[in-house]
Amino acid sequence: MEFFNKIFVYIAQFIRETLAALGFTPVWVEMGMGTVYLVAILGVCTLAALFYVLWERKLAGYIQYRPGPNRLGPNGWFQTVADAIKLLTKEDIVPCGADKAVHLLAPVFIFVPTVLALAVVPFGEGMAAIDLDLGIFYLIAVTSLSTIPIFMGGWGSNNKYSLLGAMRAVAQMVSYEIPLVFSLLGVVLITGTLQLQGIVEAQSKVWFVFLQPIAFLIFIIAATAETNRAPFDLPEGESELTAGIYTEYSGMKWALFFLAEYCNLFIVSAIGVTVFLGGWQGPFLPSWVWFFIKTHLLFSFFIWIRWTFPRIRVDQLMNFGWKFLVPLSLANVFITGIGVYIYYNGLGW
Amino acid sequence: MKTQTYTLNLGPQHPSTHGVLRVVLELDGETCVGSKTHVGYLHRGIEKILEDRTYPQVIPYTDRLDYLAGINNNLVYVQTMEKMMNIEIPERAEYIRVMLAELMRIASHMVGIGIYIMDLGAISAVFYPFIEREKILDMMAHLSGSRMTFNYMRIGGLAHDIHSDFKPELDKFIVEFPRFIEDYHRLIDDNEIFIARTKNVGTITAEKAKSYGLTGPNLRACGVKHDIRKTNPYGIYNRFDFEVPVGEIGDCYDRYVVRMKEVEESFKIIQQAYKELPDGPVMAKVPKLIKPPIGDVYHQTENPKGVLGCYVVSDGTPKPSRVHFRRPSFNNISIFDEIFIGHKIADIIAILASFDFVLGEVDA
Amino acid sequence: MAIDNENGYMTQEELEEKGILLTSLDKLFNWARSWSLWPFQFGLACCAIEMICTTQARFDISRFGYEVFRNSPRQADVMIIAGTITEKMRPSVERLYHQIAEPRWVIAMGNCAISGGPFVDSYAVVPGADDIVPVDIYIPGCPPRPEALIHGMLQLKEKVNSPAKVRFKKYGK
Amino acid sequence: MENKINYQEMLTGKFGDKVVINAEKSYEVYANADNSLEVLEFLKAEGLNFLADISSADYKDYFEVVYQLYSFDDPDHLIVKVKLTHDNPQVTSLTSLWATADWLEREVYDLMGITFINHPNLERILTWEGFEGHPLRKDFVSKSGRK
Repeated sequence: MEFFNKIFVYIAQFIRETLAALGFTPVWVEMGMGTVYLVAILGVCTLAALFYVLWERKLAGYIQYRPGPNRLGPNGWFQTVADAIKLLTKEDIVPCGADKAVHLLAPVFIFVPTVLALAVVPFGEGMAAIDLDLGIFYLIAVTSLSTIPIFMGGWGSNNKYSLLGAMRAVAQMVSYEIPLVFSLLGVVLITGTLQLQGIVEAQSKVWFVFLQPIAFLIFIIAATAETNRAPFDLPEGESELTAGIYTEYSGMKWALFFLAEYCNLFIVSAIGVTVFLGGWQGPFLPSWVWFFIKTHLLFSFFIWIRWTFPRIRVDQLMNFGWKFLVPLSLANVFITGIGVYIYYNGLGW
Repeated sequence: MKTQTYTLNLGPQHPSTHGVLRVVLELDGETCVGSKTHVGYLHRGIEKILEDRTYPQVIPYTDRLDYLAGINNNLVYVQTMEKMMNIEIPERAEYIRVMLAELMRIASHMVGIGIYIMDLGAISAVFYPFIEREKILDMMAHLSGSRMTFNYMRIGGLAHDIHSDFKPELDKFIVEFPRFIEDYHRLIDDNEIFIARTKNVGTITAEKAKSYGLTGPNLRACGVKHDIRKTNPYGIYNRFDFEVPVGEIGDCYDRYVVRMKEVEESFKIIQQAYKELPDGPVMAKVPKLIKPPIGDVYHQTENPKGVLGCYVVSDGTPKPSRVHFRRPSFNNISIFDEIFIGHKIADIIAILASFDFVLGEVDA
Repeated sequence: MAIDNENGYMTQEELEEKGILLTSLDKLFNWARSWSLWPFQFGLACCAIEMICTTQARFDISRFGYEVFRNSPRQADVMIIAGTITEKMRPSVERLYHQIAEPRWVIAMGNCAISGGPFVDSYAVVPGADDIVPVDIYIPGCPPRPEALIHGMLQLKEKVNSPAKVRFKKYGK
Repeated sequence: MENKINYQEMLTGKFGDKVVINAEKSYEVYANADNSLEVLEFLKAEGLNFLADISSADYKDYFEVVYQLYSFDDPDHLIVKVKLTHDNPQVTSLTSLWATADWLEREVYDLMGITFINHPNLERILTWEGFEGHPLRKDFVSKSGRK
């Protein structure tokens, strides 16, 4: 049991020892380990994206009374493989009048925050590539970077739909960053640490979703907005802006945007699980299995939301963010602060 | 700060223009400050073609006007011709016509509502009405051989009597349909986002609606109780008991509500007609070669989209000299340029979707 | 195996027979493309409604993985011309076709897109999509049933998957 | 289908012989190109407030513009026809009375080539830019692209 729980930790240890035994200096060992982690993270993120693209199609099909992809491979599970290969071989179109460099760099940059964020996510007990002391702070800082490539993509395409989508994306992602951060702050107040492993361990008795239900709700809403998913999919807004920021992207560049969207959603689900749903903690099964089960359920919940709700309008989005979510999340932090103070100091009489 | 407006071309290929409508928007940020609607991208010149067809050959072309409700379009043309030639049609044919017309009204509204909600972003909501529509199309396909372009009515009656399968299928539909309506109301009516997106959006006053010649659910949503089935009953519509639902302020939400209620009223009519369905022939005695007297006739019926009129000029030959259709969608969408102004792009999509127009009918 | 070309190179077919990697990769690409034909959401008239029906619960084209209707031509593979092309629409259709990224295919759905259908003698109708764009698959019907569209998509899959099968006789095998 | 109000009598009372009555059909009157606007304005005030349709027909030696008037409240119906010569098909626009006349008149202009005086924006609506002729005229030769 303990072995399975820590199997990946042991593998990492084994590689580290092998590298050291081969006579590399510690610096090179660290570099080697970094490469190993990077490959692992890229693997996780690509696999997760490929899996979840199909899972979304299947789950959407289930919601819509139909089977979803089921012909290619066992029950259709190779469908996204075919899609990915096809996208690789599609013609790459750069519209005339586009800012070529920006247009090219946007889909490359969109993956940077994704990979950076996954570096600190604790996939299991002791299973984070880097366990930073400022884990949550780092996560917030890194994920907010993804606004920039999206705006680059919209700006560089020389298309009005793209530009409109990009404008909406920036407004939306910047506004919803704030409630997102505040919703996480409540948890940080309780645990007194920014370290993700610490937060998970603090939930061994009770998950923070029960201590911070409002924060969890705010987190879910803000996270949906951050990842540009329905009902907050205004930047893409299929029925309004044809394909929004992605209108002029074809082939692999578009595929990168698409994969990044799913990776981001995966990260957001992972953060939600880590901070509110007890992370990798759970009985009987190895810790990383628990982590993936919980993330999967949260991800499925996001899919469920997406295929149920209509899209909201841009001014309603801003109103809701600034006039409702921000005050609510502030109040939540305030009340949590008082609660924590009372818990540690008593009422003073 | 000095700002500039810009032009956004919505269509002819755009997911929310339901075909090939083109709207050129002048935008200030996201807000519309000017708009010009261009139609004609599906102008097939039907009216000219019809001058070169015999009278019965016109019927299949009417199917292709409002292709979501082919039967209703058949109906207006055959009734115009019957009016012109003074043909009394058998009772049974009348009842079957009413039943089919109301079934198609439901089918058409199912598409209208489903696509409306889908354009607001709730993609799954289009799937449930389409399931109900499929049931109706199945019945119609068994009856006429086609899913959308039926060519089932004839001048003087129907092509043939209903089929033995039709009754069990209709029985099944009558049992299953109310449940769908209930479910759909639960799914959409109280949805916060839906209400926020549609309430007070695209409001049209009754005066303006009348001036623009709006008809059908779009007019009734503005609070005008106008339904040709009640005001100028054609066929045997005066025998049925049904309400004309009206909205309050004529916004997008009212248009949804009116359509949903209308579906229920149609369902009531179908049940009544089905109960009273008499036996007998379905075709009156009509000469083999249809040669109406010289003259012209205008007739109009209540289509799912609004008032569909048909104007036929006969010069005494077997071919019509002129066939003209008053296409409700054409009149309905002429109001767009005025009501778009001041709305956001997302609202414009909502308004477009809530009008439930069909380009085949707009452009003819 | 004899090399019978005058310039001494093996032909594509000969290479294929020997299982050279390049052609295997080609096969992989064709396989992927054939299973991932994303249609372009572009409806013209009546047939467009049947095209929508094809994606709906009853007929469900998503079983084959073709339900990803893209609104932007850049991301689509198949242009389903569903309906009558009018003279007013002709430039747009042409332009949209050219906006689709290669490789791209065209399905002419319905009689209007094949030949002009019932409107062929009109002054405003283009008599068939092949006047404007090269068409790969023709689906007759007015409008064709959704099953017919699915069948057409599967025929296109065959065509993409095995180019040798559909090659004209006079151009070799 | 009889009208509740006898509009024909009402019109002869108001306009005299400037309005021609169709004796066979109680719901049909003929107006002139010069007074059609006044006739229709009068009828609108009298309760026929629904301009259902503007259509036109080519009778080879003359054109007819046909206005279908209904009421939103009761079943009354009146057809107002205006005969126009082939050389100079011109009639006053109704855009000042009904907003719907805008598009309906544009359609008639586009397909039949009848000019509407005082129309704010009389341009082709259904056919495309550069189209020549008016297809619904009997002398229009329909050129199809059929091979």
